[in-house]
Amino acid sequence: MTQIADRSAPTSNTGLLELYTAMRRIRTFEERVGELFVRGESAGSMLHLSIGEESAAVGVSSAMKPGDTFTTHHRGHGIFLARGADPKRMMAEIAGKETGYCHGKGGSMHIADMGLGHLGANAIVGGGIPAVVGAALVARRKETGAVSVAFFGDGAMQQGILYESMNMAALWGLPAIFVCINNQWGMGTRIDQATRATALHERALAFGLSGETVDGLDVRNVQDAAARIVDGARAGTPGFLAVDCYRHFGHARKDKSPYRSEAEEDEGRARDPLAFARAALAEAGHAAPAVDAVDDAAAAEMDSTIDYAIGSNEPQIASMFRDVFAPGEPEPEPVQTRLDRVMATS
Amino acid sequence: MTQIADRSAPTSNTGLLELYTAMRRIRTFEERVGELFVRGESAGSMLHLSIGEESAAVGVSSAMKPGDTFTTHHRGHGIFLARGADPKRMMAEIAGKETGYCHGKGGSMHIADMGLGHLGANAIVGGGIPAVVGAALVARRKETGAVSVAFFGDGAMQQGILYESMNMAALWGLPAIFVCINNQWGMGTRIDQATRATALHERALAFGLSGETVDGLDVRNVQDAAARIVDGARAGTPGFLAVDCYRHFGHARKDKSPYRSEAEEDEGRARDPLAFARAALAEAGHAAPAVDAVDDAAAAEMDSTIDYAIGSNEPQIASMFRDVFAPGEPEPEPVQTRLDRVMATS
Amino acid sequence: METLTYRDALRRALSDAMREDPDVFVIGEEVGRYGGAYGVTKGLIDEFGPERLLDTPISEPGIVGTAVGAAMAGMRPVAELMYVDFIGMTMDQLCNQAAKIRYMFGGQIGVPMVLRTQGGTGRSAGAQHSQSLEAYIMHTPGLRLAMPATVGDAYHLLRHALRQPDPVVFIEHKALYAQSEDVDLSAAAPDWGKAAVRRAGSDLVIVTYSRQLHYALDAAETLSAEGIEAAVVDLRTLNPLDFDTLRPLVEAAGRAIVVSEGPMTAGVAAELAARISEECFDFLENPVLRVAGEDIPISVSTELETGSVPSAASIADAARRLMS
Amino acid sequence: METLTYRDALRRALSDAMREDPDVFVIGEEVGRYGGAYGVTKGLIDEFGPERLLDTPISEPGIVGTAVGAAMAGMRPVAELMYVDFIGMTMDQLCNQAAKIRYMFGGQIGVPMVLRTQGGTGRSAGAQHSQSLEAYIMHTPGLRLAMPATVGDAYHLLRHALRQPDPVVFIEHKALYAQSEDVDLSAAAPDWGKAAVRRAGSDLVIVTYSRQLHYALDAAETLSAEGIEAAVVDLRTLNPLDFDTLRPLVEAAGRAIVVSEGPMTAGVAAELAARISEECFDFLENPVLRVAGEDIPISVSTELETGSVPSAASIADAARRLMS
Ligand SMILES: Cc1ncc(C[n+]2csc(CCOP(=O)(O)OP(=O)(O)O)c2C)c(N)n1
Ligand SMILES: Cc1ncc(C[n+]2csc(CCOP(=O)(O)OP(=O)(O)O)c2C)c(N)n1
Ligand SMILES: [Mg+2]
Ligand SMILES: [Mg+2]
Repeated sequence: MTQIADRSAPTSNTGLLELYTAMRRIRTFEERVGELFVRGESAGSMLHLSIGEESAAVGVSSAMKPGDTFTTHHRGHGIFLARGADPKRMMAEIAGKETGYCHGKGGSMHIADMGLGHLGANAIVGGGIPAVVGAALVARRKETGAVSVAFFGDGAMQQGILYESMNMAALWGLPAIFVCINNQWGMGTRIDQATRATALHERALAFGLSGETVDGLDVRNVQDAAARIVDGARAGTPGFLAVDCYRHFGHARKDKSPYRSEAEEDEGRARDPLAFARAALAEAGHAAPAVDAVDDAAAAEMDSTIDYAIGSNEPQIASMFRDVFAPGEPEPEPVQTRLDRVMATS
Repeated sequence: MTQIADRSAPTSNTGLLELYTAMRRIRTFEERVGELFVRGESAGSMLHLSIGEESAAVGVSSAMKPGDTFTTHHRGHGIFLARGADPKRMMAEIAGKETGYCHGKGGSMHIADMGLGHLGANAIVGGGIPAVVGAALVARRKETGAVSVAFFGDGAMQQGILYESMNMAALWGLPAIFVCINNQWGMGTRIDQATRATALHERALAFGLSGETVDGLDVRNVQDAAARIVDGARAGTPGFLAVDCYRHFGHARKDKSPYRSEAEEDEGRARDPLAFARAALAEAGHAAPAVDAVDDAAAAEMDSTIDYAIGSNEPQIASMFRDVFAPGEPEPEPVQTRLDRVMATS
Repeated sequence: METLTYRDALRRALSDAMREDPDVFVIGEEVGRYGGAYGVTKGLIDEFGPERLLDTPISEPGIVGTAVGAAMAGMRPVAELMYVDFIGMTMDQLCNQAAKIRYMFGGQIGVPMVLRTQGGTGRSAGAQHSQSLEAYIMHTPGLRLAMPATVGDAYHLLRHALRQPDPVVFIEHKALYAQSEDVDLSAAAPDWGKAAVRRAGSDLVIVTYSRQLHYALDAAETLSAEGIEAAVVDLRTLNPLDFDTLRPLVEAAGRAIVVSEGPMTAGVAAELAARISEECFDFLENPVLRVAGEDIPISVSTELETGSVPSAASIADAARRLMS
Repeated sequence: METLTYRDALRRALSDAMREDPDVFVIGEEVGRYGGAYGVTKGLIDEFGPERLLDTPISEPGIVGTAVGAAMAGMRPVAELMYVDFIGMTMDQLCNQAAKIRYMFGGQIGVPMVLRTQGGTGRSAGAQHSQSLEAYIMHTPGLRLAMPATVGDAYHLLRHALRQPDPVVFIEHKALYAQSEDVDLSAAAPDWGKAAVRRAGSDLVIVTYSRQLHYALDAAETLSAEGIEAAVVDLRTLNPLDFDTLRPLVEAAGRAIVVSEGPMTAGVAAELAARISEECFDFLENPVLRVAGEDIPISVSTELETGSVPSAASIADAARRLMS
């Protein structure tokens, strides 16, 4: 867990400058991911950037403690960074390299780190949600005091497994939290094109959870709401939190969002949690240079992640058959080995 | 559709005596199904009787019209009868006979009849729910004016597919209706052991449907509520209706419900829609003999179904390979045919 | 020695494992108060309590997903799926999550869960409650698959499954629950992943598993009376698959029949026939014969149901053709 | 003659079918305004409108179930599953409902729906977006299965699928969308359920389908330069499976290789190898070789991804072993 401490992740008491710093690191990291793709160094093009959603990651994370666990979705870089991830190893994983968190087997959509409580990103919309019910069950059984948080998008609100999961969490009074990062869009589908019921937290209430919707423009709102929901969950009332924000860019790297009007995008991007925090910091008397220094530090840190990823090795082809099952257990037989034996014996 | 007319199924304007008659036919039929099992003539023991739930079947059916479609669950005999089924062919199907609705291939849990709009019973809890969204979509597209109704139990309220279905129905404003027959138990699990949120209709409201919970003790309540919900659906607002009732006997034929107290069962069985209707009929001045005549007629009719089922033939073994695909299409090759050819050529 | 049913042995395996390992718990529909739809967990709640026999709502995808999370978080869930026929709802959690997590995450964590379920024909339960779907699992990388045919294996394979570091799908056969045998559970457990030669015979080898083992043994008796000696191999686990035990027997006999209750096409019988045909090619006198379920749904009619899966008679018939 | 891509041909098949049959409609995620994740339905909404290109929420089980109901109620839904990898969520609706309804209900009604989806490797999309899961479908009674390898078949097989009285799972390959060919779509359509011999050759027969056809043809070219003449058969549909076209070729050559991108164990390659081994036993000089995907998840690393499925090189290599 020490990694979290080392990176002094924001807490419920953290001031705006630290929150801004955490958000900026995410924004800059995501920009570098885009660069990695443009340079043709990413493993594939299925890269989903969380630019515009930083307050959800940082705000909710601020209410979490070391030992808490979480699952994320296909747009989870920011959440993992907020929980203390090493951006170098993240970038390397996104490039499909040996030095990545999953040694190049997982990639952007399957990054995980048990040391930081990250039970895994997921490429299945809604796929990571029920795992937090299980993790919360274990936390209660072993009395660790931990909560488990599922992060997902508004699109996942239409996946049935969310309701099965919330219902079980409520039935058993588990320390589980369901966080919907409502960036208004699921690929090319606006939330009101996916459901008539856009007051998302009401669904959680109907299943017996506590629930709120919060505007993610001001990260401090998210910080406060998350504190309420997480405290409630630690006390045995699972909660749901919808964070309203905007997906500033396309769904994945190649998507130019032709299905959205420029006017909408301008308005949406104007609702920028970083710009808002910057303004608030200025108001609060923080000198611009101090804030610029934060940006520069983030830039320097994240620049290095690209060189690290590019400089890392591809996984060895021999690693392909490893980790299907635990070490020492019977492994799948490679097709070539089978053919060798078959032709040798005949 | 004529069958329905012939059997003069109750409508929204039907008086209590007809409603009672329809309920009595169901009760008596179910009692005969139990007898069929005891006599060892049923196909298997997975027989789920709807005794205690007759008002849900008859009340909701009274708001439906010829041409409306519906799906049911594993406890759907009563609903199908209320929609005009021929009890002889039902009993034959339950016995797995050639003369049954599905020629002995389906059985109690897979009975269906397109002529009566019955898109099928289902042995998968929740499995029949999304089909009504599709049927309602077609009804609207072809402007038939029909509604499609999914009948299911309280246990299915915890299946995610229900929420996906309700959400799509609401999003598209379809003439779809979701009817939960809340008999308080799902096998050995009482509703409050399956969820914290026992005000079931609130979930439908949270998804943008209209929704009500009605006490099934008085079939006239169900008749009125169903009329409201069905009319709303025909007008484009899908609805949900929970009918409170009690599962008078075990889950399936062999279950003696040891997990319920006698006191609870006595109380539950006392909430009997037939007894209630009988009392109400007396109050309304219907002479007992007239009502007894209804019971006798039902007994005579349903007695004959057992003889019919027992007297019918088993399906021919040759029919086994039929109907996997449409007539005239390439059929699966029987294992024996394959073996014959393989050994002939080698 | 004691006389136990297959059902009792499964229950014993669960209670012994739960006593030994406090992290083992059962989660599923009706597993607690009700004692399981087929009575396997009956009474366990009295000793272990409702937290370790966790009754769930009817939410199969959520149940399997919850087990995945609990396994990752350090416990050993035994998720019960009342019928293997319901697996279709859970295959994302089972095949995209449980089966792939260790691999996708570069080996940092495993998912030591057991999915206990039951399948097969025998109760006129119809098309959605009588299937044999083990081929889906055998085809999915990352999942182990055990299918006990005997009372002893009901116990030992489940104990083994509860010590595996990876997800195990454990499929019981509904027609075997009441079968009883004299067993000594204290005797050394046969190894996990090893097939058992249930009958010796030099004329042909019948390879099978689960309930079909008993039909194969009956067929072998009949054949013996006719002068045909069939060896009968019980695979016990389909992943790992123990081909080393199979190879010498088939090479010696030169003839093999593979028997599976599941549909023939692209099923377990196909894998076994393909494997034997490729590995024992030079030793085969005749083609490997597949005796399997028909490629049709199962009817509720008992006659059609019985007719759609292998029987002792159809196995013996295939053996006679092979020897003629 | 015109030059079309596989993607264009699929779009053409959909629009021609929709013009011809007012009951045909497309339902799925991003099929309308967005035009499909891989652009197959791009622009169709302009001609046919949002009711016939019905964008849905992200609710795969509900989408497939809705299609089942719509098909029963008299229309012809084309449900799109963005990736075949998501099928695990829908297998109850697909395999317990769609596949069994005609049978369970005694033949009174069919489910004429098409489930369009795409699979396979080639985009470094990782373990949950790169799978080849056709074996699940081939193993399930009641489902038809088409997997086009060419631009012509992308059109003709989809047109055929949209005329079938029973549910068809139609699996495209994500690596083929951009491939283009000169085709004359007005020419007579090849029959549904008939395999195509894409290359003649008397030394061995390579049996495959979908993208692997192209690797097999490349391998055949290489082999030809080495004096080995391989026939290459494209199965086109896995259900119905056209063994009659295969038999004489294998009997003549005496050698066969089966190629599938899906995992080897209990997969399509197993069925094909078992079938050839049993039906052509007396004609085989050598065992039927299975060249298939490894029994492992797919990595995001392009190198590991490519290494885990067959290639022209691995097919040629197997052929050389077979001939030596
Ligand atoms: C089960 C499943 N269905 C569909 C997809 C394809 N897909 C990937 S992301 C996405 C949109 C998700 O929207 P949302 O949940 O709002 O997350 P966001 O992309 O906005 O962060 C879709 C449809 C998928 N990966 N998994
Ligand atoms: C998907 C699925 N899960 C579990 C079962 C086993 N099962 C059959 S009926 C039943 C209880 C259903 O309860 P409810 O929905 O309330 O219907 P009721 O039996 O009370 O009419 C269960 C668990 C099943 N048939 N299908
Ligand atoms: Mg979104
Ligand atoms: Mg109930």
